[in-house]
Amino acid sequence: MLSALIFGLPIGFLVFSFITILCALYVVTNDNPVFSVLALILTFFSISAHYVMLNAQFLAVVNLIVYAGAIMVLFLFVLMLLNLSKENEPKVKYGWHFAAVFAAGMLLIILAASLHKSSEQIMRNPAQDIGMVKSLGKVLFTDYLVPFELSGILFLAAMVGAVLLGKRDKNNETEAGDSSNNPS
Amino acid sequence: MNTDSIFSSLDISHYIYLSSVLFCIGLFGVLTRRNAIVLLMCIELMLNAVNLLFVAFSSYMGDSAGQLFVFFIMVVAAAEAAVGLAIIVMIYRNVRSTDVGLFDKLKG
Amino acid sequence: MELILIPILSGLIAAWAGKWSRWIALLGSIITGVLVVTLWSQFDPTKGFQFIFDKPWFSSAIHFKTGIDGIGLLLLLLINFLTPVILLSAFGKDKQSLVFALIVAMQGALNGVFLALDGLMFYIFWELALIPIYFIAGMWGEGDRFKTTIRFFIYTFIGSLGLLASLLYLYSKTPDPSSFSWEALVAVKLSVKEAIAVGAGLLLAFAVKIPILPFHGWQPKTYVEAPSFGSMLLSGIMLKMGLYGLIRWFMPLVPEALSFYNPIIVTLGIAGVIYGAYIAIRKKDLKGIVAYSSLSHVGLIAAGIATLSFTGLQGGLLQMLSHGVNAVGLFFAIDIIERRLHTRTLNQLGGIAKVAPLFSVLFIILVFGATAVPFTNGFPGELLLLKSIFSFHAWQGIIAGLTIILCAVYMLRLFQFSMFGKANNDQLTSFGALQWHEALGMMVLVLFVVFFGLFPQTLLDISGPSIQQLQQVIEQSKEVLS
Amino acid sequence: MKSLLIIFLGAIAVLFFGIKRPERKSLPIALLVLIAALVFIPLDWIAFIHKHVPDWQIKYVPTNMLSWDTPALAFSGVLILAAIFVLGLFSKNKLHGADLLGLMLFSVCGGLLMTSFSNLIMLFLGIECLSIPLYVLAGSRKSDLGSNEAAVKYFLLGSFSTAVFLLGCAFIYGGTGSLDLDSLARATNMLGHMGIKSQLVMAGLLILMVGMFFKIAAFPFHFWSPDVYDGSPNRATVFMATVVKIAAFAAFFRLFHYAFNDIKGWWAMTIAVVSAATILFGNIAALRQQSMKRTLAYSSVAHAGYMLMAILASPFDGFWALLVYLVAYAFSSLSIFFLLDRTSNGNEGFSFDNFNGFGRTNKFGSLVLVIGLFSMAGIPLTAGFAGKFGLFNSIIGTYPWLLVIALLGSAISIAYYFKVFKNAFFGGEQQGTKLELNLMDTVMLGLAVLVILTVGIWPTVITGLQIIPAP
Amino acid sequence: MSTLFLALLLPVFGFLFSGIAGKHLPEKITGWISSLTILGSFVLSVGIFNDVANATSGIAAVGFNFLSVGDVIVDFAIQADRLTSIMMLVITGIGFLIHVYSISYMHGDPGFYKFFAYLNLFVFNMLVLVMGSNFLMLFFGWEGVGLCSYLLIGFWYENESYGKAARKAFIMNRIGDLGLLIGLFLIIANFKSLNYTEVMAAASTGAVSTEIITAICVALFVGAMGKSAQIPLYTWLPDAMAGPTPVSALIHAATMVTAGIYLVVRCNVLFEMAPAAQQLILWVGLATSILAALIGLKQNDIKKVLAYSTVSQLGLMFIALGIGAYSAAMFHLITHAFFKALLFLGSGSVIHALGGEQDIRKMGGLKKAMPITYYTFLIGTLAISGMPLFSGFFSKDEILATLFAQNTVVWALTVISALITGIYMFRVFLVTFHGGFRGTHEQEHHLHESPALITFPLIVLALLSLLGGLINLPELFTHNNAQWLKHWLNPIIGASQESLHHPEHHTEWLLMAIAVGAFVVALLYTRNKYIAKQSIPESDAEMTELAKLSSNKFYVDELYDKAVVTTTEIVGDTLQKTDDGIFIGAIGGVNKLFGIIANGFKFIQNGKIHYYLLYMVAGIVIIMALNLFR
Repeated sequence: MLSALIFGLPIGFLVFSFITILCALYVVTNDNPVFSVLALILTFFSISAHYVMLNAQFLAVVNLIVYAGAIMVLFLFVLMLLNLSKENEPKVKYGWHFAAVFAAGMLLIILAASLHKSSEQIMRNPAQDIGMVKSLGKVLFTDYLVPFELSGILFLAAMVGAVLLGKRDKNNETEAGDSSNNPS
Repeated sequence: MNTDSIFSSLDISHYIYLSSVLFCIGLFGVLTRRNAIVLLMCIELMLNAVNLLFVAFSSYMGDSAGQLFVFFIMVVAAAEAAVGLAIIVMIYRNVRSTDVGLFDKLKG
Repeated sequence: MELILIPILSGLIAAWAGKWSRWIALLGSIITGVLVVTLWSQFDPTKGFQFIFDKPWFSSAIHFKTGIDGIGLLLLLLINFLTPVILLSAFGKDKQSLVFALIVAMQGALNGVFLALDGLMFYIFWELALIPIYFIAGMWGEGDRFKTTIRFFIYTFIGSLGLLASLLYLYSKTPDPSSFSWEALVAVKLSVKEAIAVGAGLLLAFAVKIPILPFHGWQPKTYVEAPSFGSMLLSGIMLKMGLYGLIRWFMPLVPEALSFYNPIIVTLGIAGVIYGAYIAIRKKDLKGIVAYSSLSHVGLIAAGIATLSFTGLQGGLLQMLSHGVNAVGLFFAIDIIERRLHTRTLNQLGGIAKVAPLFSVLFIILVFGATAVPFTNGFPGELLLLKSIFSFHAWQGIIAGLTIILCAVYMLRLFQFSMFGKANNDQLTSFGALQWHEALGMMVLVLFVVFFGLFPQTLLDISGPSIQQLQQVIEQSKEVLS
Repeated sequence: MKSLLIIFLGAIAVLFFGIKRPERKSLPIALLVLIAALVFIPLDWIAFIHKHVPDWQIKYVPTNMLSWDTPALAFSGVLILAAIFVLGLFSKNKLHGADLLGLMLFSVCGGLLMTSFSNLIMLFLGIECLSIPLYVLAGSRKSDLGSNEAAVKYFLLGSFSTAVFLLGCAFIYGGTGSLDLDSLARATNMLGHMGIKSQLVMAGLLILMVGMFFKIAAFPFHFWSPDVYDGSPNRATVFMATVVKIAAFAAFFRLFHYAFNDIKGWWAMTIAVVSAATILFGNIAALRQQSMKRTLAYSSVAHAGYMLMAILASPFDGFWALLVYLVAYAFSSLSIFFLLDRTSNGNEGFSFDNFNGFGRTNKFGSLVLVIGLFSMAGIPLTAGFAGKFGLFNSIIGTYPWLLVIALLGSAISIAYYFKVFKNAFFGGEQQGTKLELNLMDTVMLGLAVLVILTVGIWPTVITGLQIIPAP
Repeated sequence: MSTLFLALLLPVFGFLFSGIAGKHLPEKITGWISSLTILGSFVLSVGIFNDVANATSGIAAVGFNFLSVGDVIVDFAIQADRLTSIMMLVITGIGFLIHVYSISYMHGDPGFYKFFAYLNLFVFNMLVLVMGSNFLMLFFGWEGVGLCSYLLIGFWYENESYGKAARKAFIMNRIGDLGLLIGLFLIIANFKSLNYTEVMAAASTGAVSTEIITAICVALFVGAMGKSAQIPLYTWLPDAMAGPTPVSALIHAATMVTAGIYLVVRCNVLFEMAPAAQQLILWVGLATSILAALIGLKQNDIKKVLAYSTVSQLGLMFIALGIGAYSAAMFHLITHAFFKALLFLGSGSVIHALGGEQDIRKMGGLKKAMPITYYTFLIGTLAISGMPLFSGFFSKDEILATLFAQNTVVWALTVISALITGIYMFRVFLVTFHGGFRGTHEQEHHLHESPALITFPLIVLALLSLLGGLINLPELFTHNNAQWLKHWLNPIIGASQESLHHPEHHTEWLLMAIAVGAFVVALLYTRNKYIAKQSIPESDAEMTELAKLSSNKFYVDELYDKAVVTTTEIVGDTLQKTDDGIFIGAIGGVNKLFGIIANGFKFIQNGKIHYYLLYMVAGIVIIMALNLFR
């Protein structure tokens, strides 16, 4: 049964799913944040592989560039900046792990149990080349122009915010945004 | 590679399972890790699970909206990560730690 | 309409008017009173609701609809008669302008309660009437006044929420176009179970306000700790809201449940009569005595009203007026004593009759009024109430009748220990005569006590036809269901 | 759309203008921008009405992403108005740079997206556009640990909820094949009529709902809100309490009423239960708070519980009730927070003692306090009552038990709202803080009180507006 | 008709005049004007008496409609029939004398004007009581006289024990009033009217069952018990002696306390239909009569003795009513009014002379100093003890004679009661007026006969006591004018009297002889004890057990105190505690409960992000589990 379940699947899916899950587990269990980042990058790579298998080449690339390239580098950069390479994260209690496993497991079971027959309900229309850069780009700049523009606002806001928070004030008492007159 | 070939032998529910597993792994990480940066990473993992699901649905149904949503999720995730890291850096300056467990003064 | 607006406006003006606020408030209050009297002169008891004013308000379903019948008119007369007296009682120069503002604002809100013919409007004014008294009790009260006022407020607020829930439920049952008007709500037919549930909500509001026995927890402390004019407002006027609600809203709205609720109300009312009386007998604080006596009296009124007989309703109405006047009078007298002697405890008083003969005469007439001695206003109402309860159930009537004994016990105790006997207070010599506003207020009350003790029928004639119509309404809606 | 554009451009302008200038200087620009945006709301409204397209949507843009129908315009108007009051009342003198103003304007942009989205992508972008500046605002007092903590909590929990929300979106997408409100409505309509119980849609719906619960801070997803409200600077707090709440509820309402109305049976009971739990939790938890700011935070949780009722109601009733309630809630929160802000000398916490003897020193201030608190508590003739009444009225027929709980909650809430009166009016003889109000404060507070009273006495000013009813 | 109202309202005028203007006028003017109003009333009463004599049905006057609610339709209406007119004469006549007496007696009291105001108010209320043409009017007067009694007992209000006595009187009266009120309700419920004529007419048709009429009668009798001080509601009357003596004479001897008798006579039609109620009256009356007489034996306060004697005599009247001898009861009521008023006023004269001393042990030998008081008091004593040919002799004899024919046992007991009456009355008389003076020197020095204003009423009343018997002489003595009162009252009680049969003449002579014998025994015994042996009543210490029991009024007061007052206090305190604890504390308790929950919530909200996350996940899980696996 189990073997049928596993070996009935395409080999690519199996392999990359395996890598994905393994790396993801490594991310959440490893003590060293730097290794976590690296494992996460690996996860992203395998997810990109999934994308490719799903014929979503554009997203596969974007995923690599944005996530693995930009975001993760940012993470690494911050880790290095703060010199957080290892062992400054206190261990949580064993009981807490159990609770977390239980909670996450319950959610997983519920999701899996509730969705096991869901594929029958989905209109299947496997198709074409929607995931290609060309077609996706076309949609993005016509139908999805507004959100695309608006994500610009988002970025601007995020940038301003990040700068605001990140910059070191000359005097330590900025009290930005509060009414208080006296230093806290 | 052709999606036909993938879905000819592969049910969409496998992707649902995979994404769910990934999401729950991320969730587990969120629940157990105390380093803010790692927490953020776990959240990114959860987002990726969602992305994978979107793409799978999108391909399965031949609808581009899902993939575009994923694109926007990525964009937003980047912005969010930037702000989040800025916040983490800021708190690190104040408490010399990124341990979120230290922040329990506001309560009750 | 103007009955509501004039007091509230004069209250607003008075709040900012500094030293003139007393006069502005009194003027506004008296003008309103005069308006009510003009209404009375044009009033025709045989017709139903009159002077209807009806404009859409909150929405098309919720109108600003006012009108009076005999029942409402009587209570309007009471309020607009008592409020100037209460203002007079507070007329000392030491009071802040806000006192007078709140008192007249209260008058306006209460007028709204008794004028309202729209369910939601009734509720709104019902709530509004709570606000001034809350501040009065809180700002000028004594003792642990915050605790007391918040207890008072929450009790009554829970009650009014019950009212709101029930009104809303009835409203949702009105046929399209749905309406909150009294007639529409009365016309709603409910199953007995629904009616009991809806009735529970309504009754909660009214029982708390009245207060009927197990819902009276707020009352004694509030009366005792509120300033005297606050106690007057509470006992003289506010209680009547609950009783009025019982007559006007509870009975006609859920006639289906009356056979379930009426025996309960009668029993609880009578229990309250005995309960309040026994505690009043043992109280040492003058205001405490009057507070529990109020519990006792209104228990009787509620029981009488719940008999749903013509006698009971008329008697209840009459007794509402009498109790209003008497309670205000008693608190007035207590206030006069307290202001001079700075105490209200029975065993620190005594011998006042010797230094203040006029005061003692006025006081004793009020005491007799409260004791329901013949030829005072308390008597006819109590007679009718007891009669109706007796007809309702003979033994209950007899138990309720104990009130005439117990009431005598505590009222005479109140009067004798404070006014007669040896003087126990060194400030007694400086008791002095009544100030003009005190004397005026007391005398007006005493006149009322004596006049309507002799001619209660003048009042009863106003409300008689209206009560008959109300009974018909109740009977009809009962019939339709069965 | 025009409002959105104006605010977006205005935000950039404010940012540029504000470089190296005190924030005070750029405030007028920000206010002007907001007012200009506000002016376009009624203009758009009239335009919308007169075009009178029988369908509720008018597409300003061909791409079916935003739809500025009348409900959207109404919520947007309230939102912008609230933002104006936040900026106007909580203006700061000594700060450098207009960054925070700019961020707030960006956040308002996000809010506007949330009121007018017609695609889940837009909703997502709106939520993020609203939230990301807020994470920053919450942490804007950089050296203050409380502010830091608020920022971290808000950010981490917010991101987490975003992930949850997206998971919901993904399932919905899988179940219906669409992200667009119209198509969603069609799909759910079909599901509803055919009686198919799609597990994917159901799961997605619930997870989506959880995401929204987080945004509006409903039990048990509210845990962030008291802490974040408490730790954030006052201005950020009041911004969250007003603008964010308005936007979140507008979005919630829009999403569930437009897209999922036909499968109401799937989700209504959950919302009812959550609403009840939220009301009870918020009110009871607020009872024992020492800090008034926290009390208000919990009370805002409770208010969210009330407003959830609007989601349960029929679209028409629910809309008006929610709108009135939002107005009431926003304006009363604004005035109370303002007084709290001004009476907290320096920053020694926000205890109730701040108001000691307040009534003796400030006549106008106490009027504002009384009316604000009355409105919060739902006393008649204030807007709070009109809102509560509308909500109660809209659910009485379907969920009487919820009404009972809501009323119970109201009664509980009296206990802590009126605690302020104890300090302000019933206290001993001590002299309270003297409010120093400049002209603008006075005018704005006066306006707020006026709005509360007007809506309370005569709610038809709002409910009498002509709208094109939702389908 | 207008005379009726005038007679009724003249005292009101007196009341208002004394109450409002009296304070500022000299005592004489106030006193005389208010006395004259009563005199005017008396004169009018005489006129009415004349009118009534000619009309058998009585005359009526309707003032205004007092109440008409449902079946309670009551007019403020008065009437005068033969019974009323007799009562009016007694009330206003004695009332006038006592007013005159009071002018002197109350001289110099700071509350002089108040006293007269109250007295006038009392007369008014008493008139309302007897003149009312329906039960509610009766009730008005009934309560009103109770009220005045309260005011007058507590007239010297500085003394707290007086105040207590006043309260006791009022409250005990109110217990009776409740009974009366219940009777009223029963009447309304069953007869749909409160008018005497209508009720009596309806009752005689037999439309209402005997059980209900019995209930009505018992209820009315409870009222009468309270007002006329019968067991168990008699203890207030002796205490009521705290009031000024004229008050005791007027209210607590002559008029108010007889209201119960009046009520029963007025409702004789009803009582005749309820034999069970009559039996109750008979036995209660008998018990009261004997108990009060026994207590009277050992009292040393002159007014207390008289008070117990009043109770005893009222008991006697009720005995008469119990056997249906209404005219005999009325006869005794009238003669009793004369001689008891006389005795009280006489005692008042004595007390006045002694500067307030009321203990007979500290009196003695007053005969010389106060001859008029002495002789009038003697007449009173003889009258009450049943000295032949005095008024009391005839009225008692009438009762005893009728009684013998009905119930010999009761008769025998009543004779014993009469004997005891003679003993204690002579005891008081002899101890007070004979022997040597036992008071202080100062008192002896001041001893004097009272002024004319006091002695004049004494003389008038003495004459009445002497001759009062003439109004109802038994047939034994005269044939042409016998039983005048009985005939006079015939229209009212005629129907009830027919069943009553009198003993034969020779039996009657025998009975009379026995009564005289009892009188003589009493006279000789007391003469022997207090004149021959010169003994004075012993002090408390040297009493025997039985005497102690009597002297302490059989401890009934203490019993009541324990049973009622203490219980009330305990109940009141308990309820008070309950109230504070449960009802007032309820909100506190709820508050605490919510506080505990709130603290629980605070505990949950512990500030840790991970916990929050866990709660949220739990929330998601629960929501999904509940919804997806329904």
